[in-house]
Amino acid sequence: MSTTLATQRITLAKGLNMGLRKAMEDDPKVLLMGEDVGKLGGVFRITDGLQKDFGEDRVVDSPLAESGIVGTAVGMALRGYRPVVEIQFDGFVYPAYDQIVCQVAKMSYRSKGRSPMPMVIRIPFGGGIGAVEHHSESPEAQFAHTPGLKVVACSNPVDGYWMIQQAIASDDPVIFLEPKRQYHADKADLDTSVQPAPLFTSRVVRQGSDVTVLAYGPTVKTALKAAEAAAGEGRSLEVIDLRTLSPLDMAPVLESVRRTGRVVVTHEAHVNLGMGAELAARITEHCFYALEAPVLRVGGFDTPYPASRIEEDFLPDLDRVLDAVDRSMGF
Amino acid sequence: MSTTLATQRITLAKGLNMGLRKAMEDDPKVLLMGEDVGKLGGVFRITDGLQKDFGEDRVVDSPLAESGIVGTAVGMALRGYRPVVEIQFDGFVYPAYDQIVCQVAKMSYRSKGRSPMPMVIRIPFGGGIGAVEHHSESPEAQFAHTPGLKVVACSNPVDGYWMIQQAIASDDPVIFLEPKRQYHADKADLDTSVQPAPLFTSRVVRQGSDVTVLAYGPTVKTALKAAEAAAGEGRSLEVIDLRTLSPLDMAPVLESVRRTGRVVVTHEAHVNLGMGAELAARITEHCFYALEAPVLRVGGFDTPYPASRIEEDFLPDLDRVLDAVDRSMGF
Amino acid sequence: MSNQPIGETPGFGPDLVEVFGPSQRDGGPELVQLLTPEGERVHHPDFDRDFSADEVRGFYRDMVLTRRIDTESTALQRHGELGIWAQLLGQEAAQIGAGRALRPQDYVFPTYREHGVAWCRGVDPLKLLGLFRGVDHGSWDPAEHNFGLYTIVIGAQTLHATGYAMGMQRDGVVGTGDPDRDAAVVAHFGDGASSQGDVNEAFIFAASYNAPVVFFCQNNQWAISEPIERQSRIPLYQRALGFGFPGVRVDGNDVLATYTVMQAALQRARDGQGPTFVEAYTYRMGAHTTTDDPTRYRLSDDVEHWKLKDPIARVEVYLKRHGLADADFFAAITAEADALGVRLREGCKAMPDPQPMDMFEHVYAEETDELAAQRAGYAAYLASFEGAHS
Amino acid sequence: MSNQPIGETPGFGPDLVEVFGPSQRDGGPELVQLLTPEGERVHHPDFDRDFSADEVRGFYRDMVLTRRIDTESTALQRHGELGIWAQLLGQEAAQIGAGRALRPQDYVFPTYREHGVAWCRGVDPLKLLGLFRGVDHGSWDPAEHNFGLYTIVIGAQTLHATGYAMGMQRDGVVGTGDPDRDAAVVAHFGDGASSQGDVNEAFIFAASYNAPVVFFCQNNQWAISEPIERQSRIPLYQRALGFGFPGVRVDGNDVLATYTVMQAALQRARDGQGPTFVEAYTYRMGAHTTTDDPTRYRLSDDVEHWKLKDPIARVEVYLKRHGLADADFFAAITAEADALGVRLREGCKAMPDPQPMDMFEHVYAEETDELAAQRAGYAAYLASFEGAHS
Ligand SMILES: Cc1ncc(C[n+]2csc(CCOP(=O)(O)OP(=O)(O)O)c2C)c(N)n1
Ligand SMILES: Cc1ncc(C[n+]2csc(CCOP(=O)(O)OP(=O)(O)O)c2C)c(N)n1
Ligand SMILES: [Mg+2]
Ligand SMILES: [Mg+2]
Repeated sequence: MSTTLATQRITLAKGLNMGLRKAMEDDPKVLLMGEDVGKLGGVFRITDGLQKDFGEDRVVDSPLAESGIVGTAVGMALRGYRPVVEIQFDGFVYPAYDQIVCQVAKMSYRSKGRSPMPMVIRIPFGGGIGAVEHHSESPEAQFAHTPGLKVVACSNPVDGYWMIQQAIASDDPVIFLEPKRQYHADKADLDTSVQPAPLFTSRVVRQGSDVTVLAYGPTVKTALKAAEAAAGEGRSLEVIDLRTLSPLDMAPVLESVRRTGRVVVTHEAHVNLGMGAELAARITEHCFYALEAPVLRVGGFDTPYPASRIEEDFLPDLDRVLDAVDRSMGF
Repeated sequence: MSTTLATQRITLAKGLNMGLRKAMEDDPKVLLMGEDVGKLGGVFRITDGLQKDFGEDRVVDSPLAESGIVGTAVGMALRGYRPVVEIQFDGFVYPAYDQIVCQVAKMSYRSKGRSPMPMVIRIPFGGGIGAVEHHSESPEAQFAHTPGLKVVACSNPVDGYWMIQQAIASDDPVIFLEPKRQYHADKADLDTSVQPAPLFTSRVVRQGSDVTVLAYGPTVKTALKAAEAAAGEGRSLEVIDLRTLSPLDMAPVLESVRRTGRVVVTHEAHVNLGMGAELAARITEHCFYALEAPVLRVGGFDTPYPASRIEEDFLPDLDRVLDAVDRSMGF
Repeated sequence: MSNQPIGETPGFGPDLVEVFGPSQRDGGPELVQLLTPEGERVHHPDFDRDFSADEVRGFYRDMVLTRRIDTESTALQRHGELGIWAQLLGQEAAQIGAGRALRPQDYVFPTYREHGVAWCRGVDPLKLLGLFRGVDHGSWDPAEHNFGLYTIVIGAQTLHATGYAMGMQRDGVVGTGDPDRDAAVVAHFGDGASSQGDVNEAFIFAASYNAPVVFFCQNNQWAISEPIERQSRIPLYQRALGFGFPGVRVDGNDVLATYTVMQAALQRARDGQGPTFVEAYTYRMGAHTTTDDPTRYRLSDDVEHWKLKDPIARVEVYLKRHGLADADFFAAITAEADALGVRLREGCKAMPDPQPMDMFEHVYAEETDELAAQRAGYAAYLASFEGAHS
Repeated sequence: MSNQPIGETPGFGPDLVEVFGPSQRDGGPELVQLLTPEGERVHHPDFDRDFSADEVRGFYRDMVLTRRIDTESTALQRHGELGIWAQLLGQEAAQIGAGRALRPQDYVFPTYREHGVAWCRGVDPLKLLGLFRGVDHGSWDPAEHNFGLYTIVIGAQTLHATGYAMGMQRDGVVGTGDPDRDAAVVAHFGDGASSQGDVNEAFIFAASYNAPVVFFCQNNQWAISEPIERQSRIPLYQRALGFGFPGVRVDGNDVLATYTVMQAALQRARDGQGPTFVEAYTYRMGAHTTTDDPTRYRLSDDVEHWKLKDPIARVEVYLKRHGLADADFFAAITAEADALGVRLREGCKAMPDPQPMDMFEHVYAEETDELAAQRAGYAAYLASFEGAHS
């Protein structure tokens, strides 16, 4: 791939940082709020340098209270601002849960559209970083279950750059999930001159014909690795990066399943009532006769997130995905 | 049915009240906490008369703060008590969400079983009472998705009496859902000399052969009505009252589906990522070849709960269940 | 055990009673009052002001009409026209005092009981009924009145108010000295709400950012069945001191005092001096809502005691005693109230029901395909019945 | 704009500075201190007490060993043996003072940084490492030490503490006058935590029920990168006054003062006098945790300034100046610390890893069939690899 002038090699962290910067440049109403987002640039440095350049009024270090952060962001949005809230870690979004599901999600509905909530709530999510309790959660299903919220997950640096800007530009509240394990992991070429796909669309990231593997956020990489390994054994996996969890973009999924007849869904969230459940239900309803096997789910087990020394056993990995592929093929 | 000496005709509200009383008599460690549970007896009168008989130390009016209520209940449980918390309405459980999912649910795991959480969180849930916003929510899927919690829903007076006692006796934290629309609706005969079924079991409440209808809480009545109506048209519906939502008791469900080959799940919660999604995924996985049609879901729509004048359109009703039965049969 | 005395605490400073004064049923010595229950005009060293006859008559009219809105709505509920109604009986002075102290550019975040404040903000009282009739979740346009929708989740709106005030700071409408520009926010909440984490977090954010917000707590002594003592063992306004901003307790049944204190607090906020806590000491004369039965938990004695402090009666006595209003004035207001009552009754009954398909509107600013499909599916389903019935 | 001055507020009482005194970098005049940074013994009108040489030497030993646990664990993290470590450097006096004031029957709810308190409760320091090594979420038995597991969600444990104290009230172990029976609870939290709704709700519940709980806030001036000013614009201990119970600020780098104040606060609680807020004014000398880089947000000047107030150095000076400890004493403690260091290093490395299947343990007291099936499925899956490799 040739590197043009507009192209940079960036990490996911960098892509998000650049995307936030661009959004702030483009619209003076955009502001960032959260714990340690100012001088520190956030514990993951996603907001690095932004307070220095945009000032303390636009990059706001908040008191240590998540409900307060989201609740004041609601007020800011009502005043015409577009707040982007950082939740420090997935496990700390719960004190703000009430404000999110009862206020953020319902404000447009309650007000008959008079008070939209153009707010983004950024959540570094998922495990695999060797952290202590509450730092590796995957709370997406709970938000996707809540009408009024939109929920997306990025999986790579380029999407990070574009999707955060699109989420900020959206007039609806967006729960924006960032796979923290990927922040500084892989680099990719960002060409800002290439038009991005719309925000609420899924993407086939690898074509295949035997089994469709659905993933998002951190498991996209796992799925791609599985597809690579499967190819070595002569099995062709199609991998779809869902990107949007609510709404779901079922068209490319159903199109794929109609071809393959087999589906494996993988996410880090607990299997029970995770995104895989909804995908299984919808796929089965829409492709009942096309399915050769039931939709199989590879997720976090239905236990609390374990101590980090065994977290890789909790998390779906290449082998577990391949095992499910095997089981699907064996049906 | 003959009414023996031990038999009383009671409402669900009365069954719960009697069950709470019995549990408090049986175990001095049981105590009730919540808003207005004392003199008022709760806004639904479920705790009526209990403070008068057991005193202010065992029936505790709490300050108006749900996180505080559940959080102090955690401390009480650590001290050896068995707190039963009343959340006034479903929509007000969210301020306590953090304490429930990060503390109540994880305490046993975190402590390697040294600090179990024998706590019951009672939530009047569901709609149909003509209430204003936040008073008609169905938050069960969010709790069922959380490992460490157990989640049950009662649907009738007799179950109310027994299940609340069983939940209190359980050493695990139980989210106990009470269909508020049913509190004072129908009466049933309680014979306290009859041994109840174990708590975490589902129950076939009407036998049938064409389609299996799964319901819990308020929709059990809807499902039974639908079965009655369907019978008139020569269709035989089997109705299962799930009773337990986490864990799910799949055995009777699968047994039924293997016979009928068709399933309709109905709940008031939003369809998207509701219990129906998980049931559809599991049933399809386990009965892939037995299914004649995909599992169909009849639930609350994926909108916030609407104004009460149109709530009956939001809620699943007999006709929507029958429509799904038709669609299932038509597959 | 929860009633153990709060005793001497050597080493930890003086006894609570010394610090905060004895807890007094009638609000205690710290209560700011300008008009006694007997209608006598008294003065206060910090908060005082002259009122023209016109002003006082205006307050009187507002309170009478607000009360009529309330009693009429209560009656509508009894007749099955409303699902529920949150009564404000007894809190008219607190609300009119607070409402009239606002400037147009100020913004208000109400609970579910601020019918008098809504009145002051020019919200058509009929629009208050939508929520309680089950027609919608809120009928007025907040931006048109600078008056937010009613918030039912206790305390949530205090954070919205604080955030809105932070927005005002960023818009440069605080502390400029221009009276038509400088603005402030009022966050309404109740005594019970003061226990919610959100409310205390709102105090913290407001203090930390010095936001132009007035926390206006109507301490009506009850949170449904729970008396104020369950939420706080010292006078509520003192809560603010611990967060580093001033608190004051005003007689919430005294419209002159409430108005004066709120005007000062709002001006303080508009001037960039930051938040203030105003506790309006009042009493919920009615039930919590029309579904509540207060006889289960409180003594009628108490209610009788507070009847003597009626917020409207004292203004009436004052106006009459000083000859500031004649029989014509009172007759005109009664007529106006009667007309308002008729309008409410008829308007309520004539209110169009929402349509089932409205359920799908405004879930999002930008509707999703999946919701559109659900909507279409339900429309088709409904249409199938029409076919069946035709 | 967030730094607007807090000015005169006519009508709303005196200026904040008048009420609360000037905000002072060194804790202000209200700071309770018994031993100055220079090791000089001073006296306090409310909180004072004689200390035997044994007691002071005991404190010294505790602090030195606690610091060694801390530095050793920090080193273990640097060597990849721990995933992360929450350092307490500089907070030894606050923790030993608070920890030593406890009676066996008291109960403690820590944050994630209370290594010194854990030491006082007899928790084997090795057990502190499990969490940070990723071996488990908590290694000790809370009931064995009356010391709860570390809590990571900020503030959550303050409510547990309050509830536990309410349980004690019901057990009749408060205010009986029997020193071996009467008990109290300590809720630990930080300056940042004081902003959480949960912490403020804990104040409300504790006050409402007059629960025997001492809220012990280590104000180490920082919540990760945020200075205390972001959380409160007045001294933190004054927060309590607004909730109706006493607050006191003690020099958290002074073990004698912290011990004395905590002993009094605990006794107050045991006696049934209810909650107290104790703010231990201290400083986080290290990073927030080993993954933090404080040079991004604070001046090394500040750190230097606080070095002069080292909690251990001042006791050492005091002991030496008064001839209360000789070289042998110091040498013995150094040797003890060295041995502890070796034990920690070796013990940490020798700590057995959890087994994958442990993941499924203790989710419930009564395991569910569905989890048992998931466990069995995973066991079979793992076994299939063993087969493949054999
Ligand atoms: C978070 C939450 N919990 C519980 C309720 C139920 N509830 C409605 S009003 C009320 C009492 C409120 O008391 P207060 O704040 O004093 O206001 P008042 O009704 O007296 O005006 C309660 C408990 C609610 N609406 N929201
Ligand atoms: C609810 C929640 N939000 C955020 C965090 C992340 N976090 C961990 S420690 C910390 C700062 C705590 O500061 P403070 O209370 O002063 O305690 P200290 O670490 O200084 O001892 C933060 C924000 C968390 N653990 N929990
Ligand atoms: Mg009240
Ligand atoms: Mg700190």
